[in-house]
Amino acid sequence: MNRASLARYGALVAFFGLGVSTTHAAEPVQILDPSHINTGDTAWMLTSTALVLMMTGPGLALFYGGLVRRKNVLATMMHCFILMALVSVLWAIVGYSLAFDVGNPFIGGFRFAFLRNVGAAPAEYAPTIPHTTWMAFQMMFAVITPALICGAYAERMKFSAMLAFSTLWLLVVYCPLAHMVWGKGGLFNSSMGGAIPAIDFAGGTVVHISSGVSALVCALVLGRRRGYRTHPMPPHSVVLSVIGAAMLWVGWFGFNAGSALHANALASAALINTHFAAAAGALGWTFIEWIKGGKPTVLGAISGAVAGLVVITPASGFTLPIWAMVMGFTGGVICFFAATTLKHAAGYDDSLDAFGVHGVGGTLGAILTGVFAVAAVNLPVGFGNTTRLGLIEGNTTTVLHQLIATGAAWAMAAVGSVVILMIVKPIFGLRVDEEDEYAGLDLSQHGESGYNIEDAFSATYAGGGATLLSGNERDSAALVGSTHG
Amino acid sequence: MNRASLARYGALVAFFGLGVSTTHAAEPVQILDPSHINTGDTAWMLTSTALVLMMTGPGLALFYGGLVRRKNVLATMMHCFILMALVSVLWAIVGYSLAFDVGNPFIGGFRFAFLRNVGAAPAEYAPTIPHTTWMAFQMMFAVITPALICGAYAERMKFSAMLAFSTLWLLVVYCPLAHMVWGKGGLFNSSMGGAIPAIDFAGGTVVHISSGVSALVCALVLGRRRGYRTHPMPPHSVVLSVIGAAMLWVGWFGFNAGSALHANALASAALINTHFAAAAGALGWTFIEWIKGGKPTVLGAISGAVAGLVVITPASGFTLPIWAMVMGFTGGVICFFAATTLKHAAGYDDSLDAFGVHGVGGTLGAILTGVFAVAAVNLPVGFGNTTRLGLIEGNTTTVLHQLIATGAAWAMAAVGSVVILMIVKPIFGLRVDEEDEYAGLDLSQHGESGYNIEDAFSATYAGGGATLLSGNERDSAALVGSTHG
Amino acid sequence: MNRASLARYGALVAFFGLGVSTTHAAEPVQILDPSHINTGDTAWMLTSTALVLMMTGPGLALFYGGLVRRKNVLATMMHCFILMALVSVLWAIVGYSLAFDVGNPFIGGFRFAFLRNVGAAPAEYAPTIPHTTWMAFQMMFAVITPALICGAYAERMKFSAMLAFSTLWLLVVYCPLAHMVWGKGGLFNSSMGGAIPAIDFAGGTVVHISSGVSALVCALVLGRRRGYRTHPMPPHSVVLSVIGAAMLWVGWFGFNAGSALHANALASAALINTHFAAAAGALGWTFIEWIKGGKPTVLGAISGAVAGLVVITPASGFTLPIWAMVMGFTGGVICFFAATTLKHAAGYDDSLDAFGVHGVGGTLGAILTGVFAVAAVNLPVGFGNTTRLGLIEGNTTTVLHQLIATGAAWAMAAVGSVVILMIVKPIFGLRVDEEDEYAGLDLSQHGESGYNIEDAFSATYAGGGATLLSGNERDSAALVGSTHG
Amino acid sequence: MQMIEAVIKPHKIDAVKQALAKIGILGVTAVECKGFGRQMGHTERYRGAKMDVGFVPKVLMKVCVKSEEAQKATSAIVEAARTGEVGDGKIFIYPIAQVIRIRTGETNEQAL
Amino acid sequence: MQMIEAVIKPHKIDAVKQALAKIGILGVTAVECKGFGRQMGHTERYRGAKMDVGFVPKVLMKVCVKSEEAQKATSAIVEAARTGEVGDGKIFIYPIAQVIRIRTGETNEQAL
Amino acid sequence: MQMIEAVIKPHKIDAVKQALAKIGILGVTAVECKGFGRQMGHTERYRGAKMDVGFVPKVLMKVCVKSEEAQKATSAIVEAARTGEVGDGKIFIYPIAQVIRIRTGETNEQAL
Ligand SMILES: Nc1ncnc2c1ncn2[C@@H]1O[C@H](COP(=O)(O)OP(=O)(O)O)[C@@H](O)[C@H]1O
Ligand SMILES: Nc1ncnc2c1ncn2[C@@H]1O[C@H](COP(=O)(O)OP(=O)(O)O)[C@@H](O)[C@H]1O
Ligand SMILES: Nc1ncnc2c1ncn2[C@@H]1O[C@H](COP(=O)(O)OP(=O)(O)O)[C@@H](O)[C@H]1O
Repeated sequence: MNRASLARYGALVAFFGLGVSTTHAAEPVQILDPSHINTGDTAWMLTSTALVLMMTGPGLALFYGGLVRRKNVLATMMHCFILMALVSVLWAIVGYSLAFDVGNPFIGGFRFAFLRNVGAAPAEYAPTIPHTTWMAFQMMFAVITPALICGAYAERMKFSAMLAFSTLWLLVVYCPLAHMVWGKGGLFNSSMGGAIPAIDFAGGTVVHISSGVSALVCALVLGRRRGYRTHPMPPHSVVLSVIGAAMLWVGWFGFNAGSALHANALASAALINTHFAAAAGALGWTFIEWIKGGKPTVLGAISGAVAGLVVITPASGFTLPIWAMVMGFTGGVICFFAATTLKHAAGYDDSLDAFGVHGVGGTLGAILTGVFAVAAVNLPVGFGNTTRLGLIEGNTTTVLHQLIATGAAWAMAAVGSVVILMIVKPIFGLRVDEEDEYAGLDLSQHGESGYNIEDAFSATYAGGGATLLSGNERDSAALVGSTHG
Repeated sequence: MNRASLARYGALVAFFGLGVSTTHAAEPVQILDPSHINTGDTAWMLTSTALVLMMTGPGLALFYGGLVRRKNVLATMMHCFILMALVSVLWAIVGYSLAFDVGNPFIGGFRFAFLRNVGAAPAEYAPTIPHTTWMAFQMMFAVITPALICGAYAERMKFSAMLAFSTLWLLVVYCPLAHMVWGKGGLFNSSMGGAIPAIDFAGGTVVHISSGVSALVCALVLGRRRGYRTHPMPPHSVVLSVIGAAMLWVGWFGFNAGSALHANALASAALINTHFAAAAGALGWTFIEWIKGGKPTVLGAISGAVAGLVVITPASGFTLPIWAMVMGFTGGVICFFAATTLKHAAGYDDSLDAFGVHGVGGTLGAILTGVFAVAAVNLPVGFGNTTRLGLIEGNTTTVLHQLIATGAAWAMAAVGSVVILMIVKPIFGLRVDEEDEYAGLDLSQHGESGYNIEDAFSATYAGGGATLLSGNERDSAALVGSTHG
Repeated sequence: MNRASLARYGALVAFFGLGVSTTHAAEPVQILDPSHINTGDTAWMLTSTALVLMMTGPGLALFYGGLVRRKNVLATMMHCFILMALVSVLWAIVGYSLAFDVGNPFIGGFRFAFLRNVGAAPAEYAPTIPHTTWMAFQMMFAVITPALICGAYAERMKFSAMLAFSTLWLLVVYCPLAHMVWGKGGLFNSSMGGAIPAIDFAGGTVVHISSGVSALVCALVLGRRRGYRTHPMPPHSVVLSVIGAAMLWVGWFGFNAGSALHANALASAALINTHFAAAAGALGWTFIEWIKGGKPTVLGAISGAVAGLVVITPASGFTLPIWAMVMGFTGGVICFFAATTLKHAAGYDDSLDAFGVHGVGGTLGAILTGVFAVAAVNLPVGFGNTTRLGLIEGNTTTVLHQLIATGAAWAMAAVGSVVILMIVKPIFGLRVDEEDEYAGLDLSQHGESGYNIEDAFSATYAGGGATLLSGNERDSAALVGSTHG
Repeated sequence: MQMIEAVIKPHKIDAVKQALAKIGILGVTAVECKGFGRQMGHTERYRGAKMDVGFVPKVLMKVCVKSEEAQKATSAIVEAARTGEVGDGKIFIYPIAQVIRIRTGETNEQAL
Repeated sequence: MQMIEAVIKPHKIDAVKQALAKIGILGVTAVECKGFGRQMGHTERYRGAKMDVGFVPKVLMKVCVKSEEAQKATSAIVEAARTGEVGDGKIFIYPIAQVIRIRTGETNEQAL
Repeated sequence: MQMIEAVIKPHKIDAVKQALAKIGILGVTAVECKGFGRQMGHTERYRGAKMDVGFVPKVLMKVCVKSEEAQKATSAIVEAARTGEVGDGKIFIYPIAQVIRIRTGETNEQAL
């Protein structure tokens, strides 16, 4: 790394710190000839799009839903589900454009707003598939990222506040970050003219650091759940979480291998790296828990698999299976400590360990990607003509860039989330009130119960205590009294 | 629309009304050269086939299973599961042939019975994939359609009657309707010589109107569940329904985008329309419920997503994302009223709102497809050389044709279902008797319980009240007494 | 079959019996030019890989998890989940090489150990997809096979013993068997130089016989669960099992149609055969149960579908839909008797009928494959130039070879499992002790409960009986007393 | 005061509650339970293994009343819970030494 | 008449029921409950958070008998429910003022 | 001896248990139940169908004590379980004829 490049970083970092927008005028995103569309690539990308959607719903909805207490299961699943709806609409209106139109190094423009110019013809991001496919694939990433955050504010945030927070967060944190890392001309874009080329194959910084760090901020700003550390809050159904984790694992093949944008050997490499990292992560967490705590837990195994998946995400298309296993195993072990020792020592209440797994795992992954990237696997244009990409190949620049990108993602997520919460709080209020928290969000926010299975003959039994008032009969709002008896 | 065409419609409608079969001799379905098979298209269609199967099981099985009372959960899931088996076999024997062989405008012939002539070589329906793939893809549609109806007769229909009804319904309602809309030479076929070309990309009339209207008929003919409107019948597990709805959403990508029959830009367009309509539908229902009833429910959000999916189905490959959102949102709002106000006002017991969502949503979708179809997206051969397809483009014929097709689907589904139920009733009886309904269908029809989780130590505990009598020990049928205590 | 070939079999069988390794030097596995990679085939195989992973988790985890008692649900799901991790790592280290490198007819060599030489360039096994994709696809088979066995030892095996058993079993039973049937130069390989060409399209011998027979051995060696046949042990949630079975059905499309290794008409044929066999299996079991036992059960329908899937597996790419239905139906009926009459008569406790379904169904399938194979569908090179493949076409050799291969698989699985259990027992002990079995494996092996839903207000309620001791507070191991009260 | 414990069929709980309300008794505590008696259970069958479930779901309702109201309350329950079929259940009446309302500390008849 | 309330280990319910049947007592009402006493609970651990569950699952069996049968019934229960380990449970005997069979209206000993 | 039956709010169970422990009472049996009284239930809504759930979750705690300890125990429970809001619950005190410890056969005060 020579002096000139050092100077360049300095300038850009200052730039970034000041929030001054660059005046660099990049070429607009090229729209290519539809004849380049390849059916195999398109088939794989449509499938991957479906797989990534499946990660949020039902995958994450189950994973998170099982971890909360019974009285909050629906509200937690609702977070995931409503974001599938809300984020998609926002993405169509302006999100995609802000992320992937050319603008400045920090944010895109409005050329693709309302999906104008997003049609059958491929964009240069993905030359062999329809532009709409690329847009849809990216949309699913935008959907899952804010959904990951809800692990931190679960069991206490108001539904209205959650909607407002997610809306602003998508536009203010996610879209700029996605633009910086993946957008043409984005600051860290490693193949389309980024000033500080960093590598993030499938979203280590964009998805995991951003959501994980924002989760930490949410946990700190909202404060602990009532009864945290004095009352136990066991997962109401680890069974649901196991199902969810397995679906996340499967769906992650779309997430990572789909990020190759082709049905080719790179996709295949990303798939096996993803799989081996998940496997090693599960073994890592189980192993460390077994030797530390006495028992290998099922929740540990699934948490470790997710940690391994998080860690490998940025590296999945840049490294070899053996390193993927090392990264996954490390991720399982480190995230174990983050979700247990670190959280308990620091005292914040990250309900479902969104920071412990995604924040810590994402950060670890971003840095280790700089260590274990292998030029022979995949060398982005931005790194020029070299045979060395990761630290293990003797390239120190990549790690440095990874650290800068990581720092930028931390800063944006942290600052952005604090500001958004400050805006949302006076308008909607962030937390439900005490009674509603005791009664559970299912009842207080949504007027529903997750399960009505008290009795094998629940309907007749419930009949004893309930009266049906449907249609336009009296509105018995008065009857809705205290429910946290 | 000129006078000639008016006369033509009149004639055909009369024709149809009289049930007189046309003598029009169409060319047989062409079998093409296997060398046209494209691996990418085939990959996507195999995947889509799997996705559509996943919609019925586990998707719909979960969605419906969660909505019933605990004592009927297995019976409801069984409806979906056994139809996966039963319909598939019927499809192989004669169903596929009746739907897709050339016959008259109302029903196909027997050339493909027992899957003769259904092999590796593509049929002209889908020239780039094996004929077997096309047949299998269509089979999954035939599976899910009768399964949708079970939402109306859930919690009270006899298992034997349900099997008989579904068998006849498939042959008498579904196959003719599929033939009329999609079969070569079918009355409404818009690309292969239909006299009244109507458009239905993925099954608005064939799947949703047919099942929804039949559901209404079933609800009316079977009558209400005992205790309806005097005892509350809350869903026993909205959690299961959320999982199911998310799987339906994902699976619908196969349903709609698969209906493009290629891994191309049209498939991609159908996929994003599908997704945006689901998103807008979820927001629509949640929104109207929030402002009308006080709380945005989770069941509302998932119902809205399904409503949006239903509405967009016929239009998914014919319109633009912006209209897809409009259609989805409208669907969410209208189906909300159908499932709440309309149902309660009319007083029928459509247990799981199969009519409210699929009947109403399907009808709405079929009509709106005529409004929002865009020639530039997809112009079926049957519409000739025009630049205007939907009403918004100034074409009134399409809407008219949609209305005719919708009316025909309503008529066939309604009349067909009534007749079938009249046939089944004297032979099997339609409803379980009172005791069995109180005890629940799980016990009375299948001799099982959905959950045996009363106690963390259920086995030992149950031991107190149960004795194992396996193998050839005494058959204690005598012990099987009243269970609805 | 002439005398020479008879002699050859005799020699080879002797050979095998003695365990003497052949000195036959086969050509190494060819690595082909990457330019042969086809995107459509790759897309389908990546998708299939995901589908087969989904079979183990969440599919099998749900299917088995629902069948055990509530106190063992997590432990049972954990068996599946941890094998997804453990087997994958073993596969990378040496498993893949032992199965698919050329070695002798009984086991492969080490050329692919640590995934050396497993890269982007296709191997001759699958010339149009990356070598890594083929390796990954095969890995998912290696994952699910030992997971199937856990149906036999569920609810009583120690977690440590289960890990040790599975590790050894993979290396000592699975890898050699996979090599013999599918590895280049393997004894039974029908397209790459096997001495006794047998056919097994997707794993009838390799997956189902091997796991099913090993399951029987485990059931016999471990002995019955405490209380078996005196206390009832109803499935704690058939609901979970239905979800799992449906996911298995869908995933099996990847398993069988993926085994075509191309997105072509053969894949499509395998897919429809798979589907029809599952459908017929479900009908078969339900039917026989209805006429024998009085009620068509839901557990019966899903068990029958799985039985049908098992039976068709080896034949899926070799037969016609009509025979697939016959095979599936037969499988449903025979496995019904195996899981009920046979098991109860013999008295062994195969908890979840891993032998009854996979062992019996796999054996039936392997033999029937020799009966119903059709040369026109798929003729492996090893059968030379003939127009007759199965017994129905008049070829007796194929059935004979199938019987030999079946016998070999039985022998290897049985002997291998016994030996492994004998090794594991003194080191780890096979069964948990009595108290732990009563308390359930979830608590005793993993320190967790599957459900914490006793009360709608579980957290506050549980607060009454639980105290949170997190972080570095006192380690109250002393408090962990008897739990089987 | 007396405690009336009625073991009834689950679907009768609504009727019983309303019958009590009609005679001015508004406090009830209900517990799910399983009963074993003359009424038969049912059989379930999983993969051919028959399981006779002898215990039948019941609800145990506890109603504390002034001694002089016990007779009236009992009659109301009997009438509301009766179907005439085996398994209608039983009523057990216990003497009660003292009743306290936790919120106010009131005792005995004031506490009801 | 007396009401025998026995708090027992859940897996003993079958044995107790049979022991009662042997001496001619066929009516039982059982409730799931949680007990706290000398017997220890267990520890669960979720992501490192240890949770000590002090309450132990028990079953509460209620058997109403004629006063003269109480002794016999109690002995039968004790014998069937005993394992000798801590946590075997307790038996509480209450006086009962009246018993009614809902189906027939029969009272007291006729109602059992 | 007397049996104290306290119907309390579920989240008070811990406090009550500790209050009893403080005065040396360590044995408790708890049952989940549903209460109906002055405290209102809540409304749920599924696809527009409103359902008023009148029963409120409660816990029934049973504590058997020597007669002379009943007053002290009752006070401890009242104090620990009181929130001052409607629905705090009630305490019912029953006379007990006999107590037996199943494990040892000890009776009455020895059995507690
Ligand atoms: N001696 C008893 N002690 C406690 N509970 C009893 C007794 N006898 C019956 N019961 C309860 O009453 C219920 C109904 O009794 P059962 O004999 O089935 O019918 P019936 O009330 O018509 O005589 C039983 O399920 C059981 O819960
Ligand atoms: N004073 C009491 N009041 C009510 N229930 C009690 C009392 N003491 C014990 N129990 C119940 O008896 C069960 C067994 O008591 P425990 O002290 O664990 O063992 P043991 O019966 O061997 O003395 C407890 O779990 C609890 O349910
Ligand atoms: N007469 C009664 N018999 C039995 N249980 C009662 C009676 N009255 C009240 N309860 C129980 O006490 C609980 C609290 O009573 P409630 O009237 O709601 O409030 P409060 O205790 O403040 O008067 C009820 O939910 C019910 O479980």
